[in-house]
Amino acid sequence: MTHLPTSSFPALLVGLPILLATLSLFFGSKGRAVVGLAGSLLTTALSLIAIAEVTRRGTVIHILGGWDPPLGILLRIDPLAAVFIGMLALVGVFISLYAWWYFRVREADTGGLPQFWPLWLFLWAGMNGLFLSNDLFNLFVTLEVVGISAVALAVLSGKTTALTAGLRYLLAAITGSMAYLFGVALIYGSTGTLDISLLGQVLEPGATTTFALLVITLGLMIKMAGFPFHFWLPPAHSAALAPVSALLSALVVKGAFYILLRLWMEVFGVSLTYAAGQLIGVAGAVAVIWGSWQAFMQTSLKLIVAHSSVAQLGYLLMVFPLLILAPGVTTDSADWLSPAWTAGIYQVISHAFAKASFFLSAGIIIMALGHDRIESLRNLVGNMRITAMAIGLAGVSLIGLPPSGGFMAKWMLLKGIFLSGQWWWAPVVLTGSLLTAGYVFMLLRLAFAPAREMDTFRPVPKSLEVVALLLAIGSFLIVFPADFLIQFLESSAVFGSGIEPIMEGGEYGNN
Amino acid sequence: MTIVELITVIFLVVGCFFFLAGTLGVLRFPDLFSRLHALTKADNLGLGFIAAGMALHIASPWAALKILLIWLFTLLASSSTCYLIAHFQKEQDQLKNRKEGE
Amino acid sequence: MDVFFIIVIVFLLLNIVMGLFRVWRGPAVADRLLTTQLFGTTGMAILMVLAGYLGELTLLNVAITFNVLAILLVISLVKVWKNKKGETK
Amino acid sequence: MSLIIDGLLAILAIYLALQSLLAPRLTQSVFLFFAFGLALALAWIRLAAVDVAITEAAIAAGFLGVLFLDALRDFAPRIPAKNEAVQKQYSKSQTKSLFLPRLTLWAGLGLFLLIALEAVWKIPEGGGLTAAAGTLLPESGVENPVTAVLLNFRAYDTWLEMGVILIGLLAVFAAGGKMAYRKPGVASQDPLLRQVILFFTPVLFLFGAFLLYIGKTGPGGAFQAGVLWGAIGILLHLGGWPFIALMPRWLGQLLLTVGLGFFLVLGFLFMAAGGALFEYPPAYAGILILIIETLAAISIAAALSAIFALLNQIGEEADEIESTT
Amino acid sequence: METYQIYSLTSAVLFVIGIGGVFITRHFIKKIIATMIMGGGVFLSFVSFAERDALTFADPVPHALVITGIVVAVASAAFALALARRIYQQTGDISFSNDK
Repeated sequence: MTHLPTSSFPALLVGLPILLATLSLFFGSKGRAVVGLAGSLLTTALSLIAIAEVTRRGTVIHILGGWDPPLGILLRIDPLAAVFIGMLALVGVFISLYAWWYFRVREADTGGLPQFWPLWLFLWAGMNGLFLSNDLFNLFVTLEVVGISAVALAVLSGKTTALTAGLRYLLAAITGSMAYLFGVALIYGSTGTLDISLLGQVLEPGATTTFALLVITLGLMIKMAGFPFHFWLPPAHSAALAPVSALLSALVVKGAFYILLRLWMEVFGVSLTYAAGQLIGVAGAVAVIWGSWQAFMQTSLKLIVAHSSVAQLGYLLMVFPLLILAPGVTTDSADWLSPAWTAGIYQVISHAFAKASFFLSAGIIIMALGHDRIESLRNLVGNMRITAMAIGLAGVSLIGLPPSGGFMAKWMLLKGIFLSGQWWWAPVVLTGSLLTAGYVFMLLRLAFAPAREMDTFRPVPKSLEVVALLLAIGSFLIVFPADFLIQFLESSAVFGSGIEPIMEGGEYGNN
Repeated sequence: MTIVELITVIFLVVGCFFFLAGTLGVLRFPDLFSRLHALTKADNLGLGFIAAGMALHIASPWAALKILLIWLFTLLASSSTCYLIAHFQKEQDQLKNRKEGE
Repeated sequence: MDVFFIIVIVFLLLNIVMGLFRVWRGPAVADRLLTTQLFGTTGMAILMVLAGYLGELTLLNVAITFNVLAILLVISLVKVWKNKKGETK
Repeated sequence: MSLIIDGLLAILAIYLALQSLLAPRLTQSVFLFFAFGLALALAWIRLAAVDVAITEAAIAAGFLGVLFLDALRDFAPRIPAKNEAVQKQYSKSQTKSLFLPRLTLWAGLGLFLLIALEAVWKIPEGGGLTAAAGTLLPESGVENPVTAVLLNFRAYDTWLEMGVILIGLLAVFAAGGKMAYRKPGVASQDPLLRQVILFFTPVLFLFGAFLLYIGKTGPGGAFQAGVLWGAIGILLHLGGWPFIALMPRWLGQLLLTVGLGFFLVLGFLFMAAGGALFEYPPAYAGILILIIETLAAISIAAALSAIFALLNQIGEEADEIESTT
Repeated sequence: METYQIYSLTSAVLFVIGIGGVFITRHFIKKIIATMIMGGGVFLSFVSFAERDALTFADPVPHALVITGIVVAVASAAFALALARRIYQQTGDISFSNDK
């Protein structure tokens, strides 16, 4: 990996947000907001320039301290990382803009919450570091940066529900990272390296590797709220302040998914079996059905959106069984790999846009009504046309109706499912979509229904509504550069790869 | 076995004896104050003997100085500990008695 | 000589194990704190013997660290639990 | 023969871990957990990890101990009196849980334990990075390999981790809500307590500085020194001189951020000069690492004492609420 | 049986005790202690492998990783304690109420 062109962008992408976060600590709450917003814009600009660099030069690396791995740490931006960084930057900058107005409006009752901006910049830097890192232990440190700042953001409001949900979230996060770290310890002990690219070459199958795979998957599943470890997500995401809910649900959980995807595809190929893929697929399928059903049963808007996150994350897990080939199938003959990867990437991006928009809209409604019980959404269209539109568009993207990014994701997933012959996942995808349609149309029906009792809608700044709407529109716009995006991703080594498990009785069985 | 080793062994055995005495005191004495007594006196003596034995064994002036420092700090810390805990417990007891008297 | 050191270390470790009984029994929080002091002193003795046994003089630094921080717990107990009912039952 | 020590330590550690979770009283749990920390510190020494042992001693015996003890006063004294209903419900629900789910749970844990044991038993010899670190050690500017890894080979991890400490402080602030933190303390009345605190302050400072300096050649370094210096802040806070709360705001912020900030700015400067982030010219590496370590220790100390002060404040508030009701 | 094996087996036991404790115990503080025990197990495994790979000195990389890890774990434990104490202060709850 060290022969690739070097660039300073990886270092800057982590360093700049942390520098700005540190700087912002010297100001009061107003100054922090200015530094925070400026920092968000700067980081976004930097991310986009870095992505442009990757499209021009291909994968770029940065060898920290000049020490080659395995002793040193290497940061790299390959097309896959670039796409995730781009998603983070685009969604992040909209959330920053929203937060800027949100805290200005609510300054009276929240005191401007001076902790928000430095923590958000730290979180951003941690996410960037996570996408860039090529080192197992460094991934643990970035996971902790992300985890602690995410929980701290989630409890900002100081309400009892937020604190309780936050503690549950924090304990789950610590447990998850410790489980992950145990796997890292075993891998380091058995190979003497922490670098992901080197591990892909030297890792041998055996009882130790299998157990390391088990605990690492367990830890990351806890962190990304995969079924059955989803218990912390709905309370934590629904009790947080609106901009925080948006960034937790749209961005933070994707970090753990990204690591899981990378490690399964690049490191643990030697230990994975067809059954492992099916098992995680079942977890995903249960999450889709359970999450959608729970969302359908809720009566407050934020809880609906939070449970919907559990379901949408389930779709991500359902990509894994497609990537692990049945015994006897080779990567070249498997033509469903590319659709499956596309489905995964599009699910990540479209969910980020749609869910951010959904949570921001929920925040607007809470601001206007003072609560978020859905029976008060009657005549939303009459009172807040833009927000109603944002909810509608984001909902359509979540269901997966054309021409949204969500449609692209679900359609590609179905294509992959049928091409691979694993037809048993198809009913799950369809049922999930139906249930999603159920709660989205329930919301829209209420929004169009005439007002029965007079709910007073307090005025809310138009800029907030516009930001939410722009994010919802974004979840449609991402479909247009699809060809370019897939072409770009295909220059990444990992995209479109599959795992050919070694059959029982071979090397694996004897160990 | 040289004479230095013999002295080391004797010091360590005596030190262990005092440690045992201290622990037994902590376990067997009836109330906090006498337990404090056992702990802070006997154990420090034991530590002193072991420190002396090891200083002889290591036989380097720098290490001997460090060991001496450790022992002196421990003496200081545990005598303050003894006082502070005893004082604390007395206040607690008084508080409890007052509450029960009410 | 090495065997003798090992015996001493094992003896001191068993001392700690015996001290655990007091942590279990209490009854007051001060009693339990007392045993952490006991562990601290015994631990320091073990460290000294290990330093001689392994010939690793840097272990004395570990002992000093224990030493200077042991007082911290006591002071925090005394200051923090002041005017508290404490655990008596 | 020396395996007896290891076996005894291992059994002790496992016993303490189990008991600290199973003990019926919270105070028992917490103090058994302190003892667990001591057992671990001895285990580090048996495994020739003196750097780790100093860190564990400083953290477990010092900082975490104080934090847990401070937290205990919230929970321990009032549980029987105030929350009898909760307690009853608590014990009831414990007995109510069914036999079968419990059996599956324990069987699952047992199975998990077995495969974990198999995994560590059968672990292949990876060889580690000892040789690689050994060859590059002369270029790192320090002689202690652990310091070389922490501050040079893997400086990025260390830098991010200082970020984590700062985030931890911000997080405790966030959890604390809008509390009045800047209360002037009341200096302690007890003469002996004052003397003890005044005596141990310079001792802690000097020993911290010693560990910081010795970290170049032997076990010690920024973290150990940072925790020891942080203990000064905690001692002074407990003695009624909360100097962190009393110092001007900008100075406190400077102390908190100087380690992280300087580390990064220096890295950026050398990156602008054409190297990579955190790449130091070997000739100056030694002195640069010492400066970075000093500033890092200051920041860690400031962050740890501020975390303690904030947590202590939460307890004080709880006391006030209790005394008014 | 080598020295490192005793400790690496211990580390696995501690890890399992910790992970079980997080799910089984109820009291907030005990859950926090359980996560710290889990961490202790993980760090013990790192250091035991470092001892196995020793040449003239033990493998310094795991030692450095463990020092980093300990500090990270302490930062999260401090935060968890702050949350637990605030919850108790506001509601009087010592455990998650809907745990079954």
